[in-house]
Amino acid sequence: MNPVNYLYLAALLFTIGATGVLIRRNAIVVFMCIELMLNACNLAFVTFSRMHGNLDGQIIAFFTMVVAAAEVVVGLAIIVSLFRSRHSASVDDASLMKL
Amino acid sequence: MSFPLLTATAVLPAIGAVATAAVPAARRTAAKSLALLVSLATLALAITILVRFDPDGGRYQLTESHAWIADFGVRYELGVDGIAVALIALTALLMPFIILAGWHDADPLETGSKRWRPTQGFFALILGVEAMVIISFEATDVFLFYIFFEAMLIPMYFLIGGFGDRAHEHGEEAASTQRSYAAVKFLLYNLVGGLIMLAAVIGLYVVAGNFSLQEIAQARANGSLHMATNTERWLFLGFFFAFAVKAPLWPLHTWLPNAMQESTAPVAVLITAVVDKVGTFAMLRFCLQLFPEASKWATPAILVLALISIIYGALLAVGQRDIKRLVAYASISHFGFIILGIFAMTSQGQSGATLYMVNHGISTAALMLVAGFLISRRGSRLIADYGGVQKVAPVLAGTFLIGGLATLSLPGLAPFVSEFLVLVGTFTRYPAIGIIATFGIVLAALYTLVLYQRTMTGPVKQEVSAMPDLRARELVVVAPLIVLLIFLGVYPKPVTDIVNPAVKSTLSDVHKKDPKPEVEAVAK
Amino acid sequence: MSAQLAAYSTSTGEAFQFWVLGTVAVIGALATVFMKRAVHSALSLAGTMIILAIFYLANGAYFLGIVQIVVYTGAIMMLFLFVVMLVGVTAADSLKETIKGQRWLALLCGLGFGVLLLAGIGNASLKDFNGLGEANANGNVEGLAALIFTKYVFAFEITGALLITAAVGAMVLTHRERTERAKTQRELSEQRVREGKHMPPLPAPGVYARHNAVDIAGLLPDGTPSELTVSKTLRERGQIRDVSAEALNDLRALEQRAEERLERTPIDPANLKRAEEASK
Amino acid sequence: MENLIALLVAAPLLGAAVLLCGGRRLDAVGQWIGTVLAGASFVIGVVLFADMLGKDAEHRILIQHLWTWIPVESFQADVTFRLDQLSMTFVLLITGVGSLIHLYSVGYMEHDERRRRFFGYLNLFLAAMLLLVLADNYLLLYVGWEGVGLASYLLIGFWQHKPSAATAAKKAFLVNRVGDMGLSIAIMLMFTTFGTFAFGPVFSHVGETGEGKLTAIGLMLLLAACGKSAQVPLQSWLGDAMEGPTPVSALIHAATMVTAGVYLIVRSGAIFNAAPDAQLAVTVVGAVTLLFGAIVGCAKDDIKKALAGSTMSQIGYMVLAAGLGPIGYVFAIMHLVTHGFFKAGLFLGAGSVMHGMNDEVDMRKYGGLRKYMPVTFITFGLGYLAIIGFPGLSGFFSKDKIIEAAFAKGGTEGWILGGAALLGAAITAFYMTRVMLMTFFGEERWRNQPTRSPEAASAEPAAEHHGEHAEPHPHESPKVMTIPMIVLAVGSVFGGAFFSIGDRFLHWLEPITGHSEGNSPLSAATVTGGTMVCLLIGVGIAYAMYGRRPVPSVAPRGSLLTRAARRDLLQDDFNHVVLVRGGEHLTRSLVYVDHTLVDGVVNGTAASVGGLSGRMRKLQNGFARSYAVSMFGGAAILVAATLLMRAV
Repeated sequence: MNPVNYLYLAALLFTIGATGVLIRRNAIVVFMCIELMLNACNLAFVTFSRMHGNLDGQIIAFFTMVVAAAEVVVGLAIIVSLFRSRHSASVDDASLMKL
Repeated sequence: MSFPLLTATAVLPAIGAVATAAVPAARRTAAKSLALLVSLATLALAITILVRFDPDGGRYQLTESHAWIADFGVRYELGVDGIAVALIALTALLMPFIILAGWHDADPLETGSKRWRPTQGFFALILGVEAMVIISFEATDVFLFYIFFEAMLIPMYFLIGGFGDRAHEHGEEAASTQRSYAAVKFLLYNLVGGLIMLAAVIGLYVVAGNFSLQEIAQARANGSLHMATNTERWLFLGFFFAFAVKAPLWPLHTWLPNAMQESTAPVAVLITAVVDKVGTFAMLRFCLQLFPEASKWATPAILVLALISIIYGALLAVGQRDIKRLVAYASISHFGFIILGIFAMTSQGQSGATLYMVNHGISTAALMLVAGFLISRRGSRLIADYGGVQKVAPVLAGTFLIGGLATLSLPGLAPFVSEFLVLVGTFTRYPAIGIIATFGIVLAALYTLVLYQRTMTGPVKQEVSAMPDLRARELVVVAPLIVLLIFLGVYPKPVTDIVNPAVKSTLSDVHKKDPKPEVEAVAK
Repeated sequence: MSAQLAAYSTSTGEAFQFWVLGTVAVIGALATVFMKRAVHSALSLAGTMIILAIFYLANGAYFLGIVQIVVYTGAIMMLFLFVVMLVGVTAADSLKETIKGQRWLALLCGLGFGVLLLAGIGNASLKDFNGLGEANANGNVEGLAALIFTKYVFAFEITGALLITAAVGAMVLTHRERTERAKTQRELSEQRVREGKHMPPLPAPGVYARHNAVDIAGLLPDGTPSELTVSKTLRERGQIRDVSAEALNDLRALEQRAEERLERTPIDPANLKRAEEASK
Repeated sequence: MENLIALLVAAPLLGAAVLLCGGRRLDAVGQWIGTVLAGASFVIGVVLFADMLGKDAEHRILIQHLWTWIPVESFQADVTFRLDQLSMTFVLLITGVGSLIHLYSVGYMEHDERRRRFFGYLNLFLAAMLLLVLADNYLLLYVGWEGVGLASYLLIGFWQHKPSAATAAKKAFLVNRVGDMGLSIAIMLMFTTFGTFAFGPVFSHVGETGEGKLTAIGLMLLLAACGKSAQVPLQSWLGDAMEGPTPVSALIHAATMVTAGVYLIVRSGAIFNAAPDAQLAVTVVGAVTLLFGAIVGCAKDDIKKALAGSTMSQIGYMVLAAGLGPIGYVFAIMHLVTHGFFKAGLFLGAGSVMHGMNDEVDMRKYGGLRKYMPVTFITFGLGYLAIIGFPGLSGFFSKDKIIEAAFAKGGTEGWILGGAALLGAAITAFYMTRVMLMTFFGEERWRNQPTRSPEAASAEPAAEHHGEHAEPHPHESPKVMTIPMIVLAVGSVFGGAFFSIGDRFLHWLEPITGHSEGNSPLSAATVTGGTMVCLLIGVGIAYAMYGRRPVPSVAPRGSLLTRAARRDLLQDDFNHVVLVRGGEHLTRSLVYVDHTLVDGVVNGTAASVGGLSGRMRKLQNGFARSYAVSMFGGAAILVAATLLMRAV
């Protein structure tokens, strides 16, 4: 099998995640989809690192994870506060440019 | 490194503007006097330029050149040829009169009206316009010119939109809405023109690699810079469009009547006598020098448009009911003459056109300012509201008549010289167009005399019966202009001597020679 | 190991693993998107991530693989679940679209984008795979460490700062200042008396001999269930079991059994079954 | 000597400047300043004349170059004066008659509070007219040309509070402008043809260019002449010009300005000689106008308008003569001079009559005035005899010569033109006799009837001290008015004889205009006889109609021709319908077009942009997800673009 397939998989996952972001209204699920996209990228990175035979790709993936972690923390916090103010986690309820 | 005279001339009014704006709100008169002083000082500098300029010297004199934006080859390059000198002199000359005429235009309205008129702002803006106009006359770097050509719009916008006539037939509200309409119209028209020009400027840079007028013109002249025919034509059109809007040339003229109608008389003079001149001046300096071939290619179309402007403007002037609109359309007709002269590509035509710019500035100033005094007295712009003024205010009527006669270019007054030169210059190359353009002088007589008859003669209207005659301040404004009109009409040689060499070199840039007469009657 | 990593085409073992797990991963991803309940989405996402972790390992990114499991599946997904709990697992939000044409547009874009990506990868020249042989020669973790602390040290430091900031930010965002003092027991009871409702403690859930679940509403004298008896959380989640028909079902089941013994009628398993069902 | 030439112009110009800028403090002495400066100019003229007589014919041309006016490459216009016999003649006429009329005005305008300005305008006119005749090139001539136009505008509209006056002034200026157009085009043609427009070079090189060009130039010059000299088809302004004060009518619209056209044609003789077609056109215009004016003159009851018609017709004679070429130039000028005398005299007489009649202008309300204003009667009578060409008086000589010349043109043209001239002579005799009889003879129709026809009401403030609305008390005018009349009468009696005895005038002008005897089919005696006959017929008819029968004080309806003639042969109706109406409609429609079409396009664009943005706004629905969609789509498009670029 050709390792390129990993890339195909990554692309597929990424697209699925993106579509999810567009379709779902629940902020948490949307967030998960974003995570999915990040992971797809990571997979691609790792594959590339294998392709080029050096570890930089993995490093990037590593940083991505760290950043993702930070982002998740903040994002979830935002969701929570949003829920508090609106008693709903639907992104459509935040259609006004103010809380 | 000698004293940067040109920079000083442009910077002085700019500083003056800031200073005027900084005067505390209470000290209104101080601000006015300061503005007046600055404009006079600028005039002094302009006269110095006039003296230091040597007509038989090089093409561009008193040049200054400093690197500015090295990456794009933009330089701070100033230099004046005869044409520029004449126009700078005109600008600096008119400013004191404009300021003096607008002395009370920006005073706070009587109690009861909510509108507050920032006097300082009014005069600061006027000085700002002066600075920008002067530097755009001086700039020999296309980019530098473009910047100020555009920046001019900002103060003009506020002058038009912010300060209208004191009284208005439909009340203050209607007045302000119409004013803002006029101001926005002015801004949009010129911005569109400027935008297209910007594209052309960038295109020019892509083609030529720098913005220096002199370098490019030289390269064009000695053929080291070759432009593809179509490229040159597109660039030319880009430049010309902006200038034609500014000038204004039919059918891009409709902003002018609104702007002049809604703004106070001094601002109207500022628009038509000073700012618009930048457009025609730029045609002469940039269009012809940068794109000689394209200019020649476009000449027929432009001549026809100019012809339309002449006749059309005059006819519409006849049909106006509003004094200021009438003057505006008259100006459109006159700008038609100027453009006609420029693109006739004869030395008579172009010298005439340059002379025309100067004379039209003075004559319009005279006519419009007197009209402004008249309007401020009666509080109406409608011709029908006047009648028999000459009975109650003979001096006002007399000056008005002289201004009108100058507008219809009566021999003996300055505009005649330029108009006749333009006509001759056109006729020698395009007889038919010359003859049609001549009809303009009949129409000019028509609208001027109709205006005079309706407003000044006939039985005295009730409303004007108590109208005071010209006051001292107003006389001080008008008298010098009239003297100047007569002087330049009788002895225009000083101006032509300055202008002719510049025109000669411009013509050599476009490789055009005056047509030879059929019979050599005068021994060379 | 490294040898096969270096190889251009992978071993059949890896191929097999890829095809099986890849499919699962895709299914998990789809599930994440299309599951009604957030919880289910979270779980399926976790599954996908684990599979990705395995793929990392397969690609010679041992460290990342572990980190993926520990950080993502372990920490982040748990965080998600916590939030789900916190927000309250409201009755599943419908997938019905509210914005006109949004879904179709989204699917169209997704499809187009995906196709484009695949096409891009397809005609990209990705022939030679050097593999990580020498890169991982003296250990993958050591290799990474060497890079992180030399070449990428600044980035590393900055991510550290980022993490701190994120933590603080999260606190700031979620922390709510208490404006007034918490009410004491006494005050609460007084308030209850003042409002004049539920003077006594709330009734206990209905409990039968065969049942001791908390999600069963107690019956009022007229036999209708009373919401009050079930705890608030369950009530909000709509997880209340209705047992009002319980007694009748049992009775019917009793009768049937009696009749079987007395062999009055042939047995009707369907009935019986229903009865059993109902009684469950 | 030549340095004096500038002074000729400078003196009245100075007067104009002083009087117009001087302000009220000069009101008291204004009229005298004006008169003295006009007189000074006349004196200078006489001095120069004497000096000129001292030289022999070759050296009589004086050139004074003042300064270079408009120098642009090959276009060189100088301010240069040229004083030769031709311009000398005019200088004397202008300054002489001018001074007299200044004097007359002192009395006539005595009670007008804007008198100072009046004299300022008169001086301005003198300066412009002198500039016109002294100019050495066409452009400078053009300055004078329009200058006199301006002066006439100001003077016709002097009583601006009268709308009719203001309108008349405007009309005069506009019609003249049309003529000026012709002049300026002619100048441009000269510049393109000869590279100059100075008299000397142009005339000396006429031979080197084609006849077509010259004809064009000639026709343009003719157009200019028509405008200034009120020749058909640009004649319509002269009648209305009578709205001005009577001295103005005498000086500008009879003696001097209106003859500028003749001067122009004679001055450009070299061009016309080389362009026969243009010459023919000139003669035709002249012939038509002399009949036209004469017919109009017959029908007018307003004494000034009648005289205006006569002026038109007399100038027709001059133009006709000028069109005949070298045969006629001299006589054109001669008639011009004599006409200057007697027509000015007639107008002053008319003014004096009006002065005595509360500014009544309707001849039907005159009658039997001879015993009340004898001096006026005598001077007017002499002028009358002169104009109809009574043997021995100036008109006789000059007009007779023109008729001879017309016949001398030869061929059918000669017969037609000559016939027209003869007919004109007859009609002249008729209408002048009519004027004479209606004014000074017959019963006194002005007794016991309301004076001052309403349209003439408040006409001349000079009347305000006479008892208004009372019966007029005809009286002789003061000396200051009668003296000029007497002088002019003398001139009109002896001028002709003085000029033609021994062909003085011919020899005087010949060096400039050249002269040639045509081959006349008729002997001079025959022509004179014919003229006498026509004269007698005209007088006879007039006497039969107005001398024997009493004149109705309200005009009878009259024949169709009469009514048409009263309306100036419908010229104004034509102008009104064709030009005024048409122009108004044109301008109105253009205003509409400008507002809706030219401006509408712009506003339409603006509106459409506004609407478009309004629609675009709907995309901004605030839902993060739809933004995300557009973002995602954008990303997709970018990827596609990238791939495409790589593919290409």
